[in-house]
Amino acid sequence: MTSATPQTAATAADPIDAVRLREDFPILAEQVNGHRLVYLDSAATSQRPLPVLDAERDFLEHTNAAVHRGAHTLAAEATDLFEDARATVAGFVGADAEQLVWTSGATMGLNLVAYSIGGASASSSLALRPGDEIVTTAIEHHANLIPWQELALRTGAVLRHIPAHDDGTLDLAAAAEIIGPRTRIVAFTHVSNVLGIINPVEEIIALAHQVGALTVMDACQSAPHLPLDLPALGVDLAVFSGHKMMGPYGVGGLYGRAEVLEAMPPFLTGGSMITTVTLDRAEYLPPPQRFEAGTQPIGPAIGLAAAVRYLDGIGLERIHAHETMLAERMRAGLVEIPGIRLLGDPSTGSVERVGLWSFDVEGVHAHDAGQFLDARGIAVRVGHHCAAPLHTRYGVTASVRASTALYNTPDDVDALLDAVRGIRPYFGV
Amino acid sequence: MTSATPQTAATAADPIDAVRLREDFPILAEQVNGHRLVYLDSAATSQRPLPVLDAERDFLEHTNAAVHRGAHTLAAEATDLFEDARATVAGFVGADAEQLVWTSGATMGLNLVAYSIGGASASSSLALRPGDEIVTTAIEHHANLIPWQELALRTGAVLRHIPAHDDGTLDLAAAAEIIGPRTRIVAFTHVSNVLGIINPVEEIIALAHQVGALTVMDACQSAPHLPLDLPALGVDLAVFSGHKMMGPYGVGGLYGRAEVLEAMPPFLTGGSMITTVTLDRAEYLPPPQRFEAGTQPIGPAIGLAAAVRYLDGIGLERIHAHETMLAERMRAGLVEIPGIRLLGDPSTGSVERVGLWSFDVEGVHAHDAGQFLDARGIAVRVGHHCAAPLHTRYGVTASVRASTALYNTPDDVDALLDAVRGIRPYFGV
Amino acid sequence: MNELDALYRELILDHSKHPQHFGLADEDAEPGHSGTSHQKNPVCGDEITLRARVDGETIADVTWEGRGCSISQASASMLADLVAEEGLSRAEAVTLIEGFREALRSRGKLELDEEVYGDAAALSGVSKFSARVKCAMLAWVALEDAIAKA
Amino acid sequence: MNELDALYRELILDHSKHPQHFGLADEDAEPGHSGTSHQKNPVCGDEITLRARVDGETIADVTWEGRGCSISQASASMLADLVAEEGLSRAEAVTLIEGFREALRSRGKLELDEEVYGDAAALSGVSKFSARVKCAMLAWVALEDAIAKA
Ligand SMILES: Cc1ncc(COP(=O)(O)O)c(C=O)c1O
Ligand SMILES: Cc1ncc(COP(=O)(O)O)c(C=O)c1O
Repeated sequence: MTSATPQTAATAADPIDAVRLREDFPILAEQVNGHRLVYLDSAATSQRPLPVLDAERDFLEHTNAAVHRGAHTLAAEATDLFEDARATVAGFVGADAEQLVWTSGATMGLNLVAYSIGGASASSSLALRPGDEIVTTAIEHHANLIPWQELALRTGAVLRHIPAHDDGTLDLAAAAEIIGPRTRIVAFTHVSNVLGIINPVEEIIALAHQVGALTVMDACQSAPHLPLDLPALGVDLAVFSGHKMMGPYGVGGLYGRAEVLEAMPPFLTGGSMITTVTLDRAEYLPPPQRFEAGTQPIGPAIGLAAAVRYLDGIGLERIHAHETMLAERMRAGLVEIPGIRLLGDPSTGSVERVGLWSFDVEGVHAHDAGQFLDARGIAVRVGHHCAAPLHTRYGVTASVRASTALYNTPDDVDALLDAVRGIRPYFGV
Repeated sequence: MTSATPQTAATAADPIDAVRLREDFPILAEQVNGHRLVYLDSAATSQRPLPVLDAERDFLEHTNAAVHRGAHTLAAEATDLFEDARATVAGFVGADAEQLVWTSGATMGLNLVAYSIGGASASSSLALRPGDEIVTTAIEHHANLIPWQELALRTGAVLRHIPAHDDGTLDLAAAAEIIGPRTRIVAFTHVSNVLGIINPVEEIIALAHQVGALTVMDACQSAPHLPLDLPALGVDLAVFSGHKMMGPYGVGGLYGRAEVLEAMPPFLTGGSMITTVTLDRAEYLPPPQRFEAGTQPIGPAIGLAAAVRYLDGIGLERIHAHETMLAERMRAGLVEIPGIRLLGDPSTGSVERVGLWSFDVEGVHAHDAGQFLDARGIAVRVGHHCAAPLHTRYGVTASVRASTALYNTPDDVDALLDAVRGIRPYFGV
Repeated sequence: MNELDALYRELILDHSKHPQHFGLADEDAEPGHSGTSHQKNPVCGDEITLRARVDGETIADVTWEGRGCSISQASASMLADLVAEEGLSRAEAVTLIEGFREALRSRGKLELDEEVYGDAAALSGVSKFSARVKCAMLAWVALEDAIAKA
Repeated sequence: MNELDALYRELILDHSKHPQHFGLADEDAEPGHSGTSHQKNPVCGDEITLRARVDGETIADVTWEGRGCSISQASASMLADLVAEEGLSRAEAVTLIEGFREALRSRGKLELDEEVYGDAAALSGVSKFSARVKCAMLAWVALEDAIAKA
């Protein structure tokens, strides 16, 4: 097995050497439209370092077998690697192996939670009744919004939203009013994929727990960028996606407090999650297996373990410091360019953020702006980034988002700024 | 991109050169317990040839980006590759691209169907009412049984089962009685993962369509082994898993007739499957996107396209002929060994099958038999293979299953037979 | 001309800045029947509402409203111009739309004929940008739908 | 001795063929309270029902029934023998079970002491076969559960 030791022991204070780390990512050597690739779309999907590519391939070339169901040597070795991967990924967010359920991604994890709650028997503490309230926020990704809309429809529960201030921060005063005795579930994102703002999740969790509501956190945009200790945070359930944290497609994690997972009925059913099956009924295993029907993404899970070892090898504190530095450089440059409007407060240091900014180019549609940047090798995302209500809130249908990761450099940011300066002149506005 | 041309143009009649093909599968060169690996567990998961490993890695090293949501060059190229993969995999089963929904695997595909039907509005032609009947069979994998048990529980529908004869074939006379005016869904496997028997699915589909019932076929164990033309077969919905057909983990397909997919409400919700979203409601895209919430398994889908190109390059007729030859060699050898009981009719030529046999070793538990084989490098599966009711039907709790693929040789079968002869003597029975 | 300039021809930027036939015509006014179609690109939220008024077999006029990128706006404007200038029949329009779709999906292999497509021929360059084909198609899909309804 | 023989010691095959204390003792008979546990290995369908009768703090006897592989059957038989021979207290049993679990999960690093574990020490070899650890543990998990209930 290839092991991930991207840098020799560095303290949390040492800046990371992104130029050196780029060598671990083969795709970053690509040329796009005659320019070097400037990849600023990591919030959509991150790129994968060699230790991740190698771990998965190594497994497939030497050990691959279906897990948990066989006595043969490969099956036993594959099972060990798969369960070690579970422990590793759980450990990455401060959790124990039994608290980590494999999913195919964050969307799947959130649907699992919503459907499982929707299927809870009337006597269960999780069951929703008409009039019960589910609270989410005005800044969510559709993955943490539509499953709750559907759950509300199915159960007669009412869906409410914590509003956001103009600066992009959540309105905690309003949250304190909205979260009340009828609130049964509070679902919120740790970091917005459009604003990059790190939300005050401790406060929200405290408000929810005061009224006995279940907390569900979308950690997609925090897991690759911030140190996480989910048990310490006290959140009940949290999800993340492998492909956004240097890992493979097709795998993600659902973290749950033991009592909560224990109380949740199964969602997907099939092989490997049962104890006894007759033609007419089945009995189910305890968590995490209860939620893992059918063949799991074995190779991707092993790849994800390599990814979190890679991230841990560098250190999340250092990664966060590096990306914050990039975001600040980006902000400082963008606010100087005429006609650029940042989504969220453009003044410095007002809130904690990860390394991304979304912006509107006055008079130029986001698609056109993105196309212009692409002609210079700069990959950004354009559109509503699966957060349409948030864009509506800011009076736009689409924006340009530039998002960084540990492999981005100040040069990448400068290339972006230089190109953004050319957008409005090119389109004659 | 590496292209799969494993053999030069061969006619359907030419036997395949499995010894040569083995070179495409790095893992088959492994040594296990001092013996060469004899991999007879492909029904659990197949091994992957180099063109599949290379296609996925090549994508991740040169083109990786999130699809469908960006104007930048990598995103556009990735989208093209991803949609080409859809067309390729759809074509492999005779279908058009719009008829193929990506899933994370067959279990997920069957759950998608069952949950979608369960969520159909009362006015929909798909909606189930108390007293409606869902028919499945006595030989199903749990993945094609438990989702229907749960759907029956949720809707008040009644679950019925087509029984099997002692020889493992389905009782078609009983099927004709069971499938009647109350039948709304008939779910059945094309090939049993325990018996290897190819079921008379045309007859079952005809019975179902006579009464206007929806047909759902589990094609997990046929897709890698037989030529399939799902539209010609007339089945309404069918599922398969990538990892069982030389492709990656974490991806599978749901085929559906256009009208059926069109009538199905969404199941998982989130990004990329919507047209309009406000904080309170969402509208959904047409199929297949309607069923593809969140980031899809992009790399695995591209890998699966390489896998089906590899299979097609060899030719499914030839693969089937090769595997049938191996199965017959296995059968002929096993029936000669004292104390070996095959599950299903052990006489030759009675029914069509794929290349696998399950058996019971008198006086030796399947786990112990499997362990003995493993000591000689032979990888078989032991247990109930996620088909507990079928094992109950044969009065055993577990069996040994030896399953072949295109890369197995007569030598592999002989090694198995030789080792099986030693099992009962070793355990002193 | 580099690829970006081939995409954003002067003509395209002109049309997007000065959209023609913008503003929906009154549905009930003469002549004939009218059909209206609303189309949306779910990725970016771009949308268009297009109305075709049909007099017997002839398309009398096309008007539209919407918002979106320069490609989608220019394409709608050019299409409305084309209909106004050519006085197309339903059947001719369907053929034109089919040809437009084919050229745009050709990944740069087909060019639109200026004789036939007028200003819209400038959209040929879009076919090399597969992510933008949907933008250029939006109005044409709307016309297809609107005629069918008229 | 090759690895397979290290797994299937003579003693193990003996116990599996001639299981000791097989057949559940009457629950209501003397002495003391009894606790019964049913355990199942979902992979292969192996199952065991084990009953422990407890007299004060002492485990009076362990009887069992079940079906499964030679490892799971031998392990149950050896465990019942051990209890019969040693006259263990609840606390001692809990410690023994803990030690057994640890050795079996050690991937071949720990050996069970014959002085302490009797015939069951022959199960040390199982720890190198991670897929079989569950088989060997089945009866011991059942005893843990049964004592707790007694
Ligand atoms: C017949 C059959 N159906 C369904 C499945 C489930 O497939 P998966 O585990 O890939 O979801 C399998 C494999 O385990 C199978 O053999
Ligand atoms: C904040 C947030 N939540 C959820 C998701 C959904 O993740 P996935 O598409 O991997 O399921 C994303 C990414 O698209 C995201 O940014």
